[in-house]
Amino acid sequence: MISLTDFLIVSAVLFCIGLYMIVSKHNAIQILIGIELMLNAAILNLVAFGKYDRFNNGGQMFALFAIVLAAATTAVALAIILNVYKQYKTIDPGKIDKLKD
Amino acid sequence: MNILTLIIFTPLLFGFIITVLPSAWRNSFKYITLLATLLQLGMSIWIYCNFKTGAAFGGINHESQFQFMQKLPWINLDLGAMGKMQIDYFVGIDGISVTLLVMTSFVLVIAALASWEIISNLKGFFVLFLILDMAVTGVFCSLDFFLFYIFYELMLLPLYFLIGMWGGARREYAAIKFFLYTLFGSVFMLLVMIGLYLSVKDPVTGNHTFNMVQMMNPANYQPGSVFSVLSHQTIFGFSARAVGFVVLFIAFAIKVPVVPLHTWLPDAHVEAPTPVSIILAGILLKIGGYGIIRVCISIFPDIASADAYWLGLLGVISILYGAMNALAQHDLKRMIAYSSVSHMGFVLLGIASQTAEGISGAVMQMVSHGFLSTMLFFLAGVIYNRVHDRGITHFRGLASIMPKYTTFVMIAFFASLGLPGFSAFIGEAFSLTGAFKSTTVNCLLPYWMAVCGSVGILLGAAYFLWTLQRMFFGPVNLKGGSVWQTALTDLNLREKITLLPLALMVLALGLMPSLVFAKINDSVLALIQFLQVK
Amino acid sequence: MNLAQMLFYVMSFIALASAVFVAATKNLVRSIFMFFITLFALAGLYVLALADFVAVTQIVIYVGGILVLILFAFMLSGRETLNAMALQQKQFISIGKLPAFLLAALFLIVLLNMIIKVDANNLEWVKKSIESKNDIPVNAAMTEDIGVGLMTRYLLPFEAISILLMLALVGAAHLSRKGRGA
Amino acid sequence: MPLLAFVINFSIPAKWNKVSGWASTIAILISCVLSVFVFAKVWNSNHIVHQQQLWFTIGNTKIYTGILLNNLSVLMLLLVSLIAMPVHIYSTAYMKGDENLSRYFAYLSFFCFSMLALVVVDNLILFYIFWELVGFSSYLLIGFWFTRDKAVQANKKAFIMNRIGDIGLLTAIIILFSQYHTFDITQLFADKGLIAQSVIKNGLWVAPLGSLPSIWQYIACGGIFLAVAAKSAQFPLHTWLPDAMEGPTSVSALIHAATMVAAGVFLLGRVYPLFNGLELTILAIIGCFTAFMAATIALTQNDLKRILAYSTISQLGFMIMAMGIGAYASSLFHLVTHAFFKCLLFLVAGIVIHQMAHIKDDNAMDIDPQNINNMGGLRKKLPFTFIATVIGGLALIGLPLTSGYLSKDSILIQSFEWSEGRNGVFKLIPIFALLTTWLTAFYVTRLIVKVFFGELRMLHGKPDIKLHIKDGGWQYKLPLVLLAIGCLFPLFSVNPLLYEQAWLFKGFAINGGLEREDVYHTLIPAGVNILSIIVIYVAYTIYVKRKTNIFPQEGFLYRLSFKEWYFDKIYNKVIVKPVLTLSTASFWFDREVIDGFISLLVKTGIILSKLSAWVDHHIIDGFLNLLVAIVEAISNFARKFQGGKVQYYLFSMLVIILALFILKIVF
Repeated sequence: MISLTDFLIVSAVLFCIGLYMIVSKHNAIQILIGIELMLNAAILNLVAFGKYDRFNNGGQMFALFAIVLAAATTAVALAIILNVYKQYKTIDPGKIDKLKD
Repeated sequence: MNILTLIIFTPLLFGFIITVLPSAWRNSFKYITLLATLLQLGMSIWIYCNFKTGAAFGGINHESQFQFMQKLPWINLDLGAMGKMQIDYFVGIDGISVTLLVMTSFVLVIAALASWEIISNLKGFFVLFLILDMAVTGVFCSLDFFLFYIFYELMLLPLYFLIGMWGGARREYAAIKFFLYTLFGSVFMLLVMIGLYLSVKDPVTGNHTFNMVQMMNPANYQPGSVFSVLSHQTIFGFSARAVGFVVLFIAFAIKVPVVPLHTWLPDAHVEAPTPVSIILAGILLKIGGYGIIRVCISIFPDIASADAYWLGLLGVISILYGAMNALAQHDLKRMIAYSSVSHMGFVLLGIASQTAEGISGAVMQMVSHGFLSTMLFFLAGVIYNRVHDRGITHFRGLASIMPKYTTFVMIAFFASLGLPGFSAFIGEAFSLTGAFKSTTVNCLLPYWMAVCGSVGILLGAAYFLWTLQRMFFGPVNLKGGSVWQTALTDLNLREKITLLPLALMVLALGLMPSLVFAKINDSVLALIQFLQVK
Repeated sequence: MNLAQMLFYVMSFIALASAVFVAATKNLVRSIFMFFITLFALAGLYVLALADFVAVTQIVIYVGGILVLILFAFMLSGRETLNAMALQQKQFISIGKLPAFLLAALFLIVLLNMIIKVDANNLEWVKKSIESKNDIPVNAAMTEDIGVGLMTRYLLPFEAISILLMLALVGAAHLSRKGRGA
Repeated sequence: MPLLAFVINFSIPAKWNKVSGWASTIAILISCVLSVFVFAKVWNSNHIVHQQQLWFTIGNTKIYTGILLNNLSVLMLLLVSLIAMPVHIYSTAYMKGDENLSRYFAYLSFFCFSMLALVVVDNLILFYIFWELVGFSSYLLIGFWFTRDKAVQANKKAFIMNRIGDIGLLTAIIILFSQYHTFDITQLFADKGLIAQSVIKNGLWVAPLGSLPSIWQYIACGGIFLAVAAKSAQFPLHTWLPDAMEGPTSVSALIHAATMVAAGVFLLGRVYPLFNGLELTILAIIGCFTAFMAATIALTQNDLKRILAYSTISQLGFMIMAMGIGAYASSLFHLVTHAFFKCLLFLVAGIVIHQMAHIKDDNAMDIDPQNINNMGGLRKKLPFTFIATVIGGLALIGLPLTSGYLSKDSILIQSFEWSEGRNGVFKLIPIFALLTTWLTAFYVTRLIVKVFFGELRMLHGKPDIKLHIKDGGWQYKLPLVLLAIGCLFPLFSVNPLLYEQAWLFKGFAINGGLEREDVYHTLIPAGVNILSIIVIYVAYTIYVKRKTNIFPQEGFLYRLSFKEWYFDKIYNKVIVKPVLTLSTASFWFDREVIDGFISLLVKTGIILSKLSAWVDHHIIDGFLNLLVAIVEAISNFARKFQGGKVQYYLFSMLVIILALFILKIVF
């Protein structure tokens, strides 16, 4: 049987990879991918724990919701990124600093 | 209406008048300023004449012995369990203040006359000038530490703008340097001030007080408070009173300035416009010296005697180091600025000696240097106005072109290098005498300090004479050629009117030092007595 | 070691390796495609966690929806955008990224530390659910349960999320509309 | 009454803004008359005038200002005004045509004022004030022609050297003040004054009011010596005096020959009780050395005024030496006589130079009017000047019938007496002094011969130049006559051969010295004079090269004519050459080593000051700038978090979360 810990470890690694991408990348799309990775890590945790909730099926339900939400955010985020690009000719969030003093 | 209050706030009134006048009348501003300063001078002379002398008017640590006092409750907050907060509007003068007050108002008149050359943004300049005027006068009169501090801080801001907006090429750098230096000092002063406030209680009302005179009395300290004489509190392992003294001393030493806290001075002096240089050199430096006498050693007499050796050492270093640096300068104003460092070293040395001769000499030197540096900077300003250059090596043989100017320069230079008959000699000689005597009287300073100090006089002769030789004597040879030759006209009437009273003052003080000594003597004696009692 | 475990390790290896590749590669297009693989492998892991419906949804929405959306957005947005977006000259670990890397590594350490400390297999409620047969048996068909659950117990979140989805749809459409403003 | 006189004395010369030079001349005349009056009143009357009034109070010390008249000060007073008067008269002619005439007289009057005040003041602070004012006015006068570079350099040098002395004096005064708590000269130096009551005991300098380590007594004496050396141009600090000759010649006559340089000796006279035996011996040695050195240097100089300057130094050395050996009275006596004859010589030199300059201007020649090699034969052109020069020169040599004889021989005699009681090295002092006298004779003769005898050497180069030179008007002649009278014996003593009879001497010699004690008193004058005459003759022959001239001792010389030639050769080889070398060497030493040392000091000072400026700029300022930079870096670092970069926000947020986690785990 696959133990719960194994899932958690995999999801932790995935989470950290996503985190790394978010912090380090200079490309908004890659940052978005990083966010997705982190979401997926979370979903994996939900699913893994959901195994022990047969009657309410909470884990799986929320996994589904999270997937749907991810889809929605991605769509909006992409639209924003495209707009930003039109405006600033870059998608490096570090360079969009018009509000800076 | 108290005369001191009047003298402090007259400039503010005139400043207000200038503020409300339309800019179209800008040509009248300088006359208004001049009028204000003259009025002030008149009042200070009145004070001087009516100032009573005698052992009963020593001042220093007896509140009743101050003259022209005014004491009004100013901020009185009832803090409930914390007691009452008591800040007074408390002004008054003793012998040491009165001479400096007269000197200050005199110098301010000169500075106002020197402001003729300012051409841009007259309104701002004169308003700031008058605010500054008020602040410096206030510093010399206030006896409440809080009031003192307010005036002290109030000087900085106008000065910062005056240097920063009307100054020379590197004015911003100079202004910010000046500002940071002095602010650094005063921030610490604030801490000590609050510490003192919390330690001292007014014996009459039982409140904490900022009254400086009461701070001098050890009996007024609350037992167990930070700065109490008896409780030997410590801060970071040092005695709290020593820390307080050192911090206050640093604050004033920056003003004086004492090596190694002096580097703001050459920059600020060089970059400032002439009237501001005059105020800086003539008055600001004296505030440092005055503060050391009035605040540092009066409130912490025990520490002052313990650390006198170091004060004296700093004084000697300032004398020699300033003179050495002056010798190496190529810029006239910078040379004068370093000579100020050197001359103010005598003040410190005299104060450190804690003898009657030394402190009298120090006060004399302050007064004399007030006049002399005013004169020197005014003279440097004259030449800078003409050709916008101050390089010593860029001029040669000026005596042939500008004989009257040269005469005044020679008077100023020789007076500064301590030629007898001029005031600086009296100041320097008695500072040194005091320093020398201190070994036999109270064993504070070793003999060699006085001897080293006298070497400073020799160096003083060297750099002034060298400058004189290079700039004024010899065949005419100017860097700017014939353009300069036509530009370098001799003194005009206004300049002569300005310089003549200064030269006369310097001479008068040299011939009749009793003008100063008679007024300060009782205070000095009271101070010495107070210091010896501890 | 049985087959399930073997599969688990293979799948998780694929998922992690491809995720690392996603993070490391310079080429944006490649990283997107690798992300594709990661998502597939994750779907496999969901299956192993006895959540077959979630796995299917994952494939349908993520792989079919999100990724395609990204790719479309990426490819539809003109040549220069493409070039600019694809431009990735940074190395995987450069000095500039060192703080990020350190941060991620520390996070990983912290998380692993937590996981080991918690010892998920022996949690109180997990044990209880095993005792009370609340855990999902290997051969259970969960799709039906989920459907019923959505319509009964989770109706409110379900509706809320559908409204949210619609809002997102409208918003995205508005944002990416060409023409005035934008 | 004397007080009133001095008020007038002080005020009148201060009229220095008057344009006319006559105003100051009249002023000095009045002060001259007044001082004669005062002199007559005070001299030897055992009546010491001491009046004072409160000047100012400092602490508990009251400082008085006042005057003190005793024999010493009235003598100096008389001397100064007597010398100043002819010089003033002379100056009106000499400086005629200079555009800054009024400035010149202003300075000159200012000098007279400070000098007169210097000799009468009664406390050390005032003394110091006027001491320095004297130096200052001399500075002004040396640099009178301020467009000349050399003059300006010379006056700077003079002032700075004097300043070194001043500092010595100031230190000494301060030491005395802290020891005795008074500046009053009478209280300090009177017969039963404070100095007399203090002794050095067990390494302590015990005085009635306290004690200091004895080292400070030495330092005080050292300081006073430094002051004396600077003012009176003694050995280590003498180099300014020759350079000071850049000033107008009349100024040199007044200041650098007669009065100011004598101030040093005067100071010694005032503070004489302070010195103890050892210090006096040192004084004597230095004085003797200076005298000898300066005399040897004077032998080879070609510049007229420099010769006189070195001879002044040499004579001052004599005075200091006399002070050192205890011949207090002789020293002051010599001071007075020297003032007269040296002033006379300078004025003569002024005339000669003036005339030479005339020749130069008339003929547009490129020569140095002060170089004696260009002169010669002026005896016929300037007969009056010649006579005056001879009188002055003889007085300087110290031949009988002149005043110089009286004073110089008294010094020599006393020096021999002094060395009698001692042994070894001390014997050298009178011998060197004797030698110096002969050297003096030599160079004076050389000077006179070169200037006045023979023919005008300029003519060799250009035979056709015009010569319109003459003695000059009465403004020139009157001072010369006055001073020449002062050089002769009757003014000082009835008996031209015995110094003991001089009334001046009696005024000072309180203890002994009046009896003709031993053989020295007859032997020395005779020996010295005979040898001097021989030296004069030798010198004369060297420079005139046996041109037949009327000379008083011709008969005596004629008998030795054969030997004379022989002498000449030996003299040249054995004495002149080594002496020349020696003098060149000592001149070199003077130039290179002493001047070099001083310029090295100056250089070191400049380097030091540059260094400190550098330190100031880089290290202290640098430290400040470093502080600023650190603050700036910190604030920039902080600013980055608000830089509008989303990822930084995120990053820092995550870092903080991580930190919380870690904290949670660890604790």
